[in-house]
Amino acid sequence: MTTQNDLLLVTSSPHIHSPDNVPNAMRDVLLALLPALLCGLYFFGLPALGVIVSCVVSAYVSELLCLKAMGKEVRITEQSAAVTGLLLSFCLPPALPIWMAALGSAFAIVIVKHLFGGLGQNVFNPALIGRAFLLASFPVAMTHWSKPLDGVTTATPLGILKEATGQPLPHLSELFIGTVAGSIGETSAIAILIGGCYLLYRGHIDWRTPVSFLGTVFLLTAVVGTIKGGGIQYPLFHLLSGGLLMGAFFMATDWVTTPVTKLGRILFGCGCGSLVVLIRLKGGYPEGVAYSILLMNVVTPLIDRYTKQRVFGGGQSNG
Amino acid sequence: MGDIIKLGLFLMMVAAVAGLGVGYVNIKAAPLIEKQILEEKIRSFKEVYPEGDKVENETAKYLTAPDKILKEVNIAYKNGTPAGVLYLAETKGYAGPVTILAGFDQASGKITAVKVLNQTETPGLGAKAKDPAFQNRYKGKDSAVALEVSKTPPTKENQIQAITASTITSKAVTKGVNAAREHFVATFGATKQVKTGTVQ
Amino acid sequence: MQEYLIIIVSAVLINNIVLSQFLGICPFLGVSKKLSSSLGMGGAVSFVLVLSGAITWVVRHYILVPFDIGYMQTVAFILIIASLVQFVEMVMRKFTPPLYKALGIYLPLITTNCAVLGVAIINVQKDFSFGKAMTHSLAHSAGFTLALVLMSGIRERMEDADIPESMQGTPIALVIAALMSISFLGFSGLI
Amino acid sequence: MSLMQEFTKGIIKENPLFRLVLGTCPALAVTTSVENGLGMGAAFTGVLLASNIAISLMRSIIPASVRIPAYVVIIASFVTMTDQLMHAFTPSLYKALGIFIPLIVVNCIILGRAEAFASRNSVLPSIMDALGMGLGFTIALGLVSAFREVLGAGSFLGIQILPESIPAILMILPPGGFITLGCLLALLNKLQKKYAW
Amino acid sequence: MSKATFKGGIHVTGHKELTSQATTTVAAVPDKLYIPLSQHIGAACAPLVHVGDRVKKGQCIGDVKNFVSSPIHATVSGSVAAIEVMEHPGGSFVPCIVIENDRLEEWHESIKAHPDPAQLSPDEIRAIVLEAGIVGMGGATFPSHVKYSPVEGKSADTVILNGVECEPYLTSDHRLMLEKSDRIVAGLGYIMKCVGCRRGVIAIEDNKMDAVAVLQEAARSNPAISVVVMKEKYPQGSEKQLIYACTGREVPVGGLPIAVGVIVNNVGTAAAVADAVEFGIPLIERYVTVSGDAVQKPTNYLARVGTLFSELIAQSGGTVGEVERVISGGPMMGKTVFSPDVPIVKGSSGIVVLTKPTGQSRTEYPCVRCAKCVDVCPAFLEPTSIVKLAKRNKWDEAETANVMSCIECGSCVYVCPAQIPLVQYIRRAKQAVLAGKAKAAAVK
Amino acid sequence: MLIAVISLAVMGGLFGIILGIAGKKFAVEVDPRVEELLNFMPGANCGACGMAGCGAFAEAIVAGEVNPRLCAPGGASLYEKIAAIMGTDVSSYEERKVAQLLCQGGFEQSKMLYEYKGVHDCHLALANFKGPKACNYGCVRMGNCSRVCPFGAIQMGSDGLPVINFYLCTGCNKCVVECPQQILQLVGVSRQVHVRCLNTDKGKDARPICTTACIKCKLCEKNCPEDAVHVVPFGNGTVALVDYEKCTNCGICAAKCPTKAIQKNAAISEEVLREIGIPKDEEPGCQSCGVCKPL
Repeated sequence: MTTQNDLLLVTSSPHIHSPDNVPNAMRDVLLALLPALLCGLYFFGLPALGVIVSCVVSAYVSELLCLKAMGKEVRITEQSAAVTGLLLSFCLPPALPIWMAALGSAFAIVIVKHLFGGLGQNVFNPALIGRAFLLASFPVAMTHWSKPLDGVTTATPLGILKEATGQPLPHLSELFIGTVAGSIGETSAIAILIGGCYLLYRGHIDWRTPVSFLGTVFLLTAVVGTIKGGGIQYPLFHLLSGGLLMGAFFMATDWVTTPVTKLGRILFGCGCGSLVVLIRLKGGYPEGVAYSILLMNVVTPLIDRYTKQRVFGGGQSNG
Repeated sequence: MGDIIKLGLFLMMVAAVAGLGVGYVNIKAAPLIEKQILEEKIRSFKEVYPEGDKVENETAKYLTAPDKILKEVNIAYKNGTPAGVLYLAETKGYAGPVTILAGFDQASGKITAVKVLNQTETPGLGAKAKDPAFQNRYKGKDSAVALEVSKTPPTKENQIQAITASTITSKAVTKGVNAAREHFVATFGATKQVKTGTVQ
Repeated sequence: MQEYLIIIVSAVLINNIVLSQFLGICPFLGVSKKLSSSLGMGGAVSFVLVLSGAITWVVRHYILVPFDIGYMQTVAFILIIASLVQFVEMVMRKFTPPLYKALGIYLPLITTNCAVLGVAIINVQKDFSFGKAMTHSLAHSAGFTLALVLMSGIRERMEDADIPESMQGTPIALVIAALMSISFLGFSGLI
Repeated sequence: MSLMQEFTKGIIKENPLFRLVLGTCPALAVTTSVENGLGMGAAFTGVLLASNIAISLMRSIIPASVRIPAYVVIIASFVTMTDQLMHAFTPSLYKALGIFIPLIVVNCIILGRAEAFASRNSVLPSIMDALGMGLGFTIALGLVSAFREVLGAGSFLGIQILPESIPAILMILPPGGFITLGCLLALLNKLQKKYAW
Repeated sequence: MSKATFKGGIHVTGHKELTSQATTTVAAVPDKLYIPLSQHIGAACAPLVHVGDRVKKGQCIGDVKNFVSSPIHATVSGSVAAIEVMEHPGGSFVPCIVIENDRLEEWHESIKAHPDPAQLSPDEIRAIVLEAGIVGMGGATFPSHVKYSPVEGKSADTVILNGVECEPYLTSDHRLMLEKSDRIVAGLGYIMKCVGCRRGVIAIEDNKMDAVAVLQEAARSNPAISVVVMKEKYPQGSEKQLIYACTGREVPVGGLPIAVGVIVNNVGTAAAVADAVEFGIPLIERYVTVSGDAVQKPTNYLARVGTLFSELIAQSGGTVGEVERVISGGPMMGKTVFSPDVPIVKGSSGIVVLTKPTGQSRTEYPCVRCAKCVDVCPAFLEPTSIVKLAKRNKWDEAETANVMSCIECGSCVYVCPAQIPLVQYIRRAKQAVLAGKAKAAAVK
Repeated sequence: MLIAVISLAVMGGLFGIILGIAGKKFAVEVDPRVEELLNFMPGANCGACGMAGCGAFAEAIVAGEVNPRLCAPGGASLYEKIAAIMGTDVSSYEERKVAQLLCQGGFEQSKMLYEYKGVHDCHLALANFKGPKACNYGCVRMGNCSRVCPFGAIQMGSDGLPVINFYLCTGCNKCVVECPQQILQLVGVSRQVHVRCLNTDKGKDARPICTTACIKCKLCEKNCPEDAVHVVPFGNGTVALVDYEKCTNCGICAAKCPTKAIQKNAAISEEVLREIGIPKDEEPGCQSCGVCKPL
């Protein structure tokens, strides 16, 4: 019997689909990261470029190798590996040796993503684990910060705050524009805000996560600020410094590793915020965004489990 | 009922034999262990104050009230006269307590040596406090001025360069040394010589 | 008060018994597949851990130390724990069958759970007072339950994940534990 | 099963750590350096050997209902002896292994062998079994610790072989233990599938 | 004026401009009509005619056996050519009465106008509705007389006429509302009388403001009837979501609208009720949209039940491009047929013919947990979690996750960036849960 | 030293007595045979026996409530062991059964009605016009049987039909229950001749849609020397069926069948089946440390 080519397609409804798909979404995230990328390149120059390129290339190569090794379909159009690589490079210091950056990126893709089954199935944010891995492995190199534009070794604003070394704290406007020491992609608040707003506009992220995250940090630091007598400056300083904005807009909103319910996202954001403040003020590290989000990643399955929505027509409304 | 007694007796016998064995080994091993501990202690005393020939624990005499940091005060004797003071101090480091031994020379009023005895700091970072390279930074510092930690190579005499990326550990060690230093200055300062007649 | 707080925070978060002290790994890997069973195991371990913490403290302070036989501590402690577990199991089975059904199957595993003996020995090493020893035991059992519950949440989610064949089972559980442990590094230096 | 087989089975086929996934606690905790790993393996083998012999000898007189407490007491006394001997003769190793020496008591391998093997076999096979299992465990610990020491500290048996800036400290921190063991297990799973021993 | 709506849902490109502006064409009646014996939810009809019999237009040719059932009528006069099993737009094979059209259009004797419809009692109206074979014309085809029958302990206070028509491409209700507004209002009056309630609501989406104006005008005479403007959002026309939007009441899980005192009918049903009550005409023709990017001239038709899809498509100038699928109903909830030679039934609101989509291939990705499905679900479910359970055959857990509350609106699939056919998995889970329940009941 | 011995001995004795008393006082009877049986169970917890798992099944056997034969995966070797433990007779146990697919409508053989797109699930595909194949009786080829098989015995072949590995198949009945078309049946392993078509339509309707359909020509019936195969009423029509009680595996009907709807397969040796045994559940729930054994 010959193959029949003239058959109609019978399938299940719905028969139309939004133009949304995974590759498009990844491309939007890359677009949203562009302002921060440009700022990073402008402020930190060639070394930053090296770190970024090595992260992205290493992520891409690891992804391809993993897919090959596991006999999975290789989809070139899908850029999630590039997103991971780029996000990781954004939270690394510009002067990091590029082999370390590449190693961290490979670790993120292989251990955190593909051992768990690949796209959509990882429990932890790969970029953040990559950063935590590098920080624990190469603490000296990972805490070597340089000044924007001239590359002189210095401390980050949060480092100055934590160590109380007597150095003057940078002005808020500097934090806003990004002319302070820090990771490649996180210094410029304005660039990140532009990217974040783009993602919000495109509907790829839910406003609940960044708002509850930043709101919690603001509230808690405002209370501490009032006690310490720092005024409004203090919470604003915390909001703008370190990787907080980057974390709130790009890491805590990662689809795969955060809760799926609306209430869950609010809890997730609040949890991240509280942990950031706890680590920054009481912990051993000056910066706690990465760890706070990772810790909430651990709790995410439980949050999902206990924040199930009330079904339509199923009794009293609570969300 | 008989069964129960039998079970009890059996377990009792096993326990007794086990106790016998352990006890026997203990009798044989205990002196060795004690010797080990003693030798270890003497070795560290020697390292911190090499010139002494006898060390006495005189904590009870010099620390009348329990101190938050200082745990032991040992006096090193040279030819029967007190020559140095060895402090055992414990401070809070990054991951847990850091125990140090600090030696002071009474004649010069200088730190003879500092040794980190116990710590649970991060390997590769704070754990480097055990490296001689770091401990030697305290050698020969004057006891008169408070020591402070600097992240960059020291520019002043009383500065100690921190271990890279481990300021907290460095500060913990320095804090212990400073506590010992203060006690040393207050008790054995140049004006107050060690009271004679304390030698037993 | 602050000392107690430090003991609690340290035991639950910083030096989590599973993720950083490596005690009780076997049940952590074995019983963390389902949330319900990990709650059961956590409950059973907490119960035995606190009870044995109390008894070992008493035995040490009123038998071992007065008679100067501190070196017998391991033998004495494990004897206490093994008997305690068996005794509790039998009592539960007889009098509270529902509770036994829920917790009982985990009880025998606890004898070889090094967390129980480990905590008892740490209590001795740190020379805790009775109150502190109890706080410490409680905090560690809370830390154990926390790690177990978090782990089981993740593993339930991983049930339908497309994990490479050779990674399935224990290997992926170990990798999850590693990543959890990395995350918990964030707490280091706290207090 | 011949005596030789009793010995070899513990090394590969029934390797306690890699195949049965027992004794994971010490395998993660003390494997920060090869020296510690091998030391632990030796102490473990000693205790296993002694307890296997003792239990095999007593197997006919132990009443079933107090079997477990009896085994535990026997094992615990051997552990205490080992503990004291190590304290006396190898103080630095004793310090490094710390709490994990007394915790050999609750290493499920020892109780497991007592229950599954020594209580059913005569002395000679029990000795072979203990030696095989001990060696298997020691090799496994050695393997794990070799990976961790080389990658995490850049040294092997204390000898520096990599420049100081290269090793990833994470490997000798707790997460490194989990990762190393997890990956080794996966690797062995894969090899097993391939060569099916 | 604030516009009523519900929580969740999606915005879909309507493509309604293709057909919404042109007046409805009366479709040519074909030579052969195929009338399926089952055009409603419930038991199939038993044929009352034999091959070779002559039938007249409006003659009852299939009778009901059960309460939940509805009779069928000949839609032309002619002779019965065959009774054969045929493809049915609902996705099954159903016996059909094939009538050879004699083009006489001779009405059956029983069809006559009622002298004074205003005097009819509720029970009489219900009997007429049953005889006229009226079913829900929005697509669910639930027999209307059943809906109007009193349920013990419950009474309706509101009748909502569903003129929302949220499915893309479809404009048949829109045209009906513009062209037969008086019939709709009259029908609503009879329905309200039949179920004994005083409030009638006609719900229309804000993309059909012309229909709103026309109906407001038509309803002016009856103060009990109001027109409510709804926000344009899919699935606004879903019964439970519509009730919530109009009245703020939530139909309980597993319950019917009557549980909250509401009866919902399609506007087409109301018009059919008016025709049946006043003129005695059974349901033999309906408004059908023929649209889609593969149709040459998208048009609205007034077509006889039993006309083949292919006939209407041919009347619209045939197809253009490579036809990939023919959908009975709208593209969100409609069903594909394997051949366009399938008859129009009482519930056929539209025929949508689509070409192969161009551009990016619709490959399925693993779920990336973006939770867009959770955000849009109008039933407040977690489609992604249910699908994960369904993939592992965990039917019990799927039931606890409220899989039975799914209305299969397809919003989740529409937004899913990973292109996962979530609704299909959910349908499978529902099937399995029902099968499990049936099995459990059988054991008892 | 003496104190050590005494105190430890006292403690040992004390605990021994307490445990002894407790053991007596709080004793709960457990039949040792349950444990013993459990050692021989396949441990797949497949539920073929209708119990909550192997443990529940073992308890039920000891209680004499169930027939050991219900454990399909265990096979004859298990029945023998159960018989040995329970002291019953083994001879009454039936022949081991395996699943047979009664459809040969692969891509080559059967005509298609439409192209199906969507979730590969037989039930879902059937919801649309009884499946994409023109034949309404055959295999839907979506692989549900393969997915539910706990033993990995069913793989989907290149022609779209499931291929059953009889050495792995334990006859647990899961696929038979799952198959919506009921074209999987459990048949004794020694049976070699099967009518592999359940199309009950008349020959003239069946032939055009599948080249290997049963066309009710009755050639099999006429040629069978044992009167073991007949075209019998089935469902809404008729179809040829083998009476396995009478069939002698001669294969004449298979040779005569014009559409090859009847097939004769190579023999499967029960000895081999028994030796291969049943694969145990990979994940070791028990870590064999032994502590959990009852006192």
